[in-house]
Amino acid sequence: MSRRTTFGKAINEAMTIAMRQDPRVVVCGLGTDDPKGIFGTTLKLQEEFGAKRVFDTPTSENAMTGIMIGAALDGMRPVMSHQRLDFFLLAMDQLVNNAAKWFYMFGGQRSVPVTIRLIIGRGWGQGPTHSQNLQSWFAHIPGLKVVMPTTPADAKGLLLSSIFDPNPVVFMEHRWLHEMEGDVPEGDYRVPIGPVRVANEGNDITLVSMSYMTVEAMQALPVLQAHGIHPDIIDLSTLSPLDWGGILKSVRKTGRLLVLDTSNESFSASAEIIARVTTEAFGSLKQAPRRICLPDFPSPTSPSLSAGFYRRAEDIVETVGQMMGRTLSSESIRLQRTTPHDVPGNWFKGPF
Amino acid sequence: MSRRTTFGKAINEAMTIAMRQDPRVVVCGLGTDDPKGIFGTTLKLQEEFGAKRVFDTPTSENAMTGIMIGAALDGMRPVMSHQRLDFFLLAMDQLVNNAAKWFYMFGGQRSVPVTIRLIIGRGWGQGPTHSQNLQSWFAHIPGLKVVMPTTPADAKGLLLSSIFDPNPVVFMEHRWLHEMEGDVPEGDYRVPIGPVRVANEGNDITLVSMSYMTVEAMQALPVLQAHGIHPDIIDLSTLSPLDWGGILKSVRKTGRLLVLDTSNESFSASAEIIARVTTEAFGSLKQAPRRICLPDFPSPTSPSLSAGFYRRAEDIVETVGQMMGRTLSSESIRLQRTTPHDVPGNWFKGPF
Amino acid sequence: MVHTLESNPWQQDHAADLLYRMKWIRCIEETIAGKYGEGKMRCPVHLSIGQEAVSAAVGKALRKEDYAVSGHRAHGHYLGKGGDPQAMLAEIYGKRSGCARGKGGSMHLIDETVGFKGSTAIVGGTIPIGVGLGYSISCRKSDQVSCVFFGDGAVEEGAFYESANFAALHKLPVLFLCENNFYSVYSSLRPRQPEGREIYKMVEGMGIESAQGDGNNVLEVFDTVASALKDIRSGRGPRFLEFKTYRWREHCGPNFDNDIGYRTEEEYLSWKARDPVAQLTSDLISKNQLYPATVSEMDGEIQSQVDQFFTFVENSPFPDPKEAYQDLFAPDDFERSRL
Amino acid sequence: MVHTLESNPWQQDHAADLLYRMKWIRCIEETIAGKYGEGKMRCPVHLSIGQEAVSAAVGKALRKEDYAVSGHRAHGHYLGKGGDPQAMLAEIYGKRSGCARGKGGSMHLIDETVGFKGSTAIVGGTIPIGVGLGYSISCRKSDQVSCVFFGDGAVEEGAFYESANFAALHKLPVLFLCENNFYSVYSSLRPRQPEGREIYKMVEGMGIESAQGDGNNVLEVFDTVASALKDIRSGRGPRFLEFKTYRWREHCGPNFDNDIGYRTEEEYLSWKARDPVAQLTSDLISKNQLYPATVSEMDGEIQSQVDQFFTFVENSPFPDPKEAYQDLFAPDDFERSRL
Ligand SMILES: Cc1ncc(C[n+]2csc(CCOP(=O)(O)OP(=O)(O)O)c2C)c(N)n1
Ligand SMILES: Cc1ncc(C[n+]2csc(CCOP(=O)(O)OP(=O)(O)O)c2C)c(N)n1
Ligand SMILES: [Mg+2]
Ligand SMILES: [Mg+2]
Repeated sequence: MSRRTTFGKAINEAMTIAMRQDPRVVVCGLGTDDPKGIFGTTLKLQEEFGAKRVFDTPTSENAMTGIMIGAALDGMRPVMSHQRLDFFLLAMDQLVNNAAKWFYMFGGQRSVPVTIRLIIGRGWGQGPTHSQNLQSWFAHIPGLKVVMPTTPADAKGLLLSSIFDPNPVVFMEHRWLHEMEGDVPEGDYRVPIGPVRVANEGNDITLVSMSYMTVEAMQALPVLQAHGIHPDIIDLSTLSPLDWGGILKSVRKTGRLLVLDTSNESFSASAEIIARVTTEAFGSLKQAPRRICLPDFPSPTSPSLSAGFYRRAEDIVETVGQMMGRTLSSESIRLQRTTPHDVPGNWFKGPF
Repeated sequence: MSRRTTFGKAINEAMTIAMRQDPRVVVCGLGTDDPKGIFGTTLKLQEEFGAKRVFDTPTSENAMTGIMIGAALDGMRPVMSHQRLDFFLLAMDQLVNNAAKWFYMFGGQRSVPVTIRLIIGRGWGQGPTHSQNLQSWFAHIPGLKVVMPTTPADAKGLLLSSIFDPNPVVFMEHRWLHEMEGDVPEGDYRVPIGPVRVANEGNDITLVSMSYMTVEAMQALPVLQAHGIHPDIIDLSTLSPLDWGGILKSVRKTGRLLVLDTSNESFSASAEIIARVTTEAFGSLKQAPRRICLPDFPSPTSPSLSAGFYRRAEDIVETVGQMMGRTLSSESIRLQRTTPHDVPGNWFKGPF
Repeated sequence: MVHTLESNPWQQDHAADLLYRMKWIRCIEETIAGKYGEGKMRCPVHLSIGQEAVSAAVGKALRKEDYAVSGHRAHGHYLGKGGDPQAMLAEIYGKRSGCARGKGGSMHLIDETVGFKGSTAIVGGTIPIGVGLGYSISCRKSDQVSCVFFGDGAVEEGAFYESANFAALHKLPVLFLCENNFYSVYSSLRPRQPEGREIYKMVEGMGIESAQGDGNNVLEVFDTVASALKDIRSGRGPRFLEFKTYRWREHCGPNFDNDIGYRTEEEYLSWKARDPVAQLTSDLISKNQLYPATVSEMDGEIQSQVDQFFTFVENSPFPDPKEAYQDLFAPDDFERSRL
Repeated sequence: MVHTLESNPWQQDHAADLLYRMKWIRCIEETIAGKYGEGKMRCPVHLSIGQEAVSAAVGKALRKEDYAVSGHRAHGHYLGKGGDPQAMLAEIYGKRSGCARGKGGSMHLIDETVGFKGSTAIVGGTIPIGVGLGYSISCRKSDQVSCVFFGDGAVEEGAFYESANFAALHKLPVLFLCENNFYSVYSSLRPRQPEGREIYKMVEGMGIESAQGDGNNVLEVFDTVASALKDIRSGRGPRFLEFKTYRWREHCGPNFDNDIGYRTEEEYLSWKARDPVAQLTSDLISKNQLYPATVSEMDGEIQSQVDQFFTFVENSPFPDPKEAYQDLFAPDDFERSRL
């Protein structure tokens, strides 16, 4: 049985189910038990599970990460939340030197079942240090699993799998997804970490996309279809370990690759997708792969500067058109937009 | 005028020259003034320039980075050294959220002329947390310059340019280079940050390499030449901003690309090289690009595990052979090696 | 035209000057709060309404050439230090005349002409920066001071501790200025710091002379700060001051939020009763050091200036979208030589 | 065959047992030092020779089910806690029978069967880990204690401070055990910490009951630790203990390095005169609690065991090179269901 709910509520549901099922699951992070409950995702958890298992923390990102790793080494399954990925830069030592390596560097004896939720900011003047997308960093580290769901169902199913995965999982939530709705199965629904999600099937071009960019790709889809272009849209709900089979199969079919990345272009995850596809399926490529990413600049704050900074469905339509040798108009998408460029929807009242 | 000296001494020379020239240059980091002087690179500096400008620090990587950023904002030109890159993971917040962004996020008013020396470990059982190569992380961050010299001359010339660059520079030194000798010009010799170094000119294949891997490439060179294969060897002495022109020119000439990276393969800098070349020079490529990197595992400690872990000249010869449709023997290289696999040379007595 | 904080008509009268400075900050922030709902200030804003005493007193006690850095809640610190109000407001509105040219928004204020070296959005992120400024000052052997503003939450970051250690070790001319407003976002001190532990006492243990004071008593704050600055300037190393105070409105944004459950209306009212502006006003009036009419004059004078600021800023141009792709790097020697 | 630390023949005699434990650690490390030059232990080793009192006493005072974590200089802590010596030596030799199967080397020791949960190579990196173990213990409402070993240098990391705050806040069953040996690599305390500031006093200010002691007096260390553990077990929160001691040999490696200039031969000799092993031995002999012959017997017994360990380990197989590519991830449910 499934019903419609939002991405944020699906996350809340996943944690609730996990905590009911396993007393070793604990949830912490700044604001976990406050009235806003991390964009609604942690609401009611403390009421149901008590202050020992659901708790607010000091503003000590680095040690708190290590502390939860320590708890995980004793068999607990902590879920930590950071309202912005950017704050978590303080904890890279614990993540990379301890969490990612513990199982390997102690010879496979003791793994670290910790899940770290990182929220990626965008819009409403979040600016340079509240909107970074560092998925390529995490994916570069052997020993970390990196998950980036786009749909509410994946958010729930992958979070449950992450919590019960014996390894450290970096679970990345784009802030613009929290209020998006979708069908979400009830109960202990798990989506395996690994396989890509095929969001649309087609034969003409492969769009490999991730997180919020997949929403933009789905907005581009009807326009492309209207022009008779049928893309495979592959959503990288798991970025690491990556399901290369799923991507290669698609590119071998379509011969064309366009990668959509939420981060700054250079040295981004998109580079790995293109590099791997090129080294492994060079002969299948009909033309040069392309990518749509953010420019190599920090995100500016002023709405007049951020307006052109983010890439959207319009850009996807135009680029696909170029790749297919067609001039496609994205006018219809532009006309459909009813909200300013710097908010995800009219529900968003700022400030974060 | 130039004379032969080592990479480590060239670094020491660069700092000495910079400090003589500009009283705003200061040098700090753990062990800066101790008897070992960070593998010899900081020896004698405190004697000449005093304890206010050359100093040891508390084991506080994060704040020390911020403190030197603060000093740089007041016009100083600090050079910080970390005996291992891995320790610097504690300071990602200051590097990424402050140093990299300050000039941009305050509208181009005040730049951060700080140079951060990071030493990459390898061999003698350095193990998982003393031998990481995170250049792709730094290169992904807009606002950072990333420099990785291979030759003693570049070490000197690029360090002087880094110190006097108005922007933050991450200066990466592979530990296996410190005792390597080369011709180094005297005096205030500067090498611009940016242009690649062409280490060998040839027409058959483009090897894009970085740091210590270029040493391995140069060891492979005579064997390749003996088989009539003449590679372009392009040393990425600057990884960011990257001299794409230099790489593309070469690939357009040779049609073949092999990237040599010191890091774990997935989501590494090698991916960006292949991705960018493929997107921009697809038509010139005669075959799929390839890369030689570390496997996607932390570095193991035991010599029996590390023996096969690192990629060397032999692997380069074999891969180039495969790309050229030839079976090349790397026997001669293997026979030439007079030191165990886990030390850079007989001068290396461990432990770091 | 408009005059700056330093040239206000009451500057010769110490207490009235402090009152003016507090009102200056209050009026600007109240006007922001009033207009935020228009949706033209499209970035997070953290108002310091209720906490103006510290900003006003520290700003006055510091010299113009002294440095200051701050965090997300920096309007008061910036304005108190003499920062250009129009440039701040323009920044919040995302205009090209913003102090950071629209790149940074409310959480990234800078006015180097008055020594305000920058505020940033990562909690605790500028504490080491401020200590580094102190290190640089000490290299130059100047008698400037570097003042670092931060909150009770920032104290929990390791960066604070590491910075305090370095400042104490090198006896740097740094004033650590902690505004303890009892909350970090919606979290009281309870889930963050051990009960009964006083922040200033802990810092004393780190090797920095420390004191605590009433952050809503502007005259007291001024005296405490002035005396600490004297010590610092005389080469006696850093000082740490903790002032207890209270933010009136929500953590981020223009509204009141005492109803949402993390704190009580009573608590808020008890602090509102100790409004630093009202307290000083009634104090001065009761002592006949100030006429009620003067207060009105002051209010009118400030409001009319502030209105002019807003009018100017609202009519200022936005940056060209292309400017998003400028100023990533300062030009290096090679680039300069090519120009 | 060989017996473990817990089954040593002198275990019934408290002082002799402590002596045995110190000698056990000393003998193993001296043998490492003697053989390191052979080039078969191909990883950095940080010897704790001179510092055995703390390892021996804490190891004895802790229960087997208590946890311990440590850093780069962990041989003593691991052995003191009862860690398998062969597995440690095999790890240093890079053998498959190593406690981390050759993946980690000297700086990555683990023996979960005796509660030694791991030591790592990043200074301060396991301090939060140890506090997290304490948090987990408190969730289970067990009366275990988590002991965190670290040095005077690690105290400078923000991670230490943040961890101390959390442990104090939640009154976690954590013993912070700081061995202050006055050096971090070749750096004395002078360029690292303010003069005259005592570490344990600073930590007291953070809200953790703290004490300082002579780290070379094994009986005193034992008593201090035992009493702290009692407090901790009774739910009175974490304790911080600082023991002053001295490492005899170079920071990393088997040699003496008093000649290279960062410390003096005199300083070393003054500490050598306070050798914890020799002190206790002569103390016990002078009080007739121990016969000189027993000491020789002990030495002989230990040396012969240690020799056996080395022989075994040197003859143990190396891991297969393929094992470098194993154990990156523990199998998840989906993988397990496929098996
Ligand atoms: C490293 C980091 N963690 C978390 C946040 C989210 N955050 C923004 S403001 C704030 C509150 C900080 O409290 P305090 O230092 O007391 O300042 P106040 O808001 O009370 O002025 C927090 C936690 C952040 N910006 N940076
Ligand atoms: C984060 C980090 N910084 C620096 C180092 C280098 N390092 C290795 S051991 C050590 C000394 C630490 O001193 P202390 O904590 O007193 O321990 P001791 O060596 O005296 O036992 C240092 C600085 C490291 N391993 N990790
Ligand atoms: Mg606060
Ligand atoms: Mg020490």
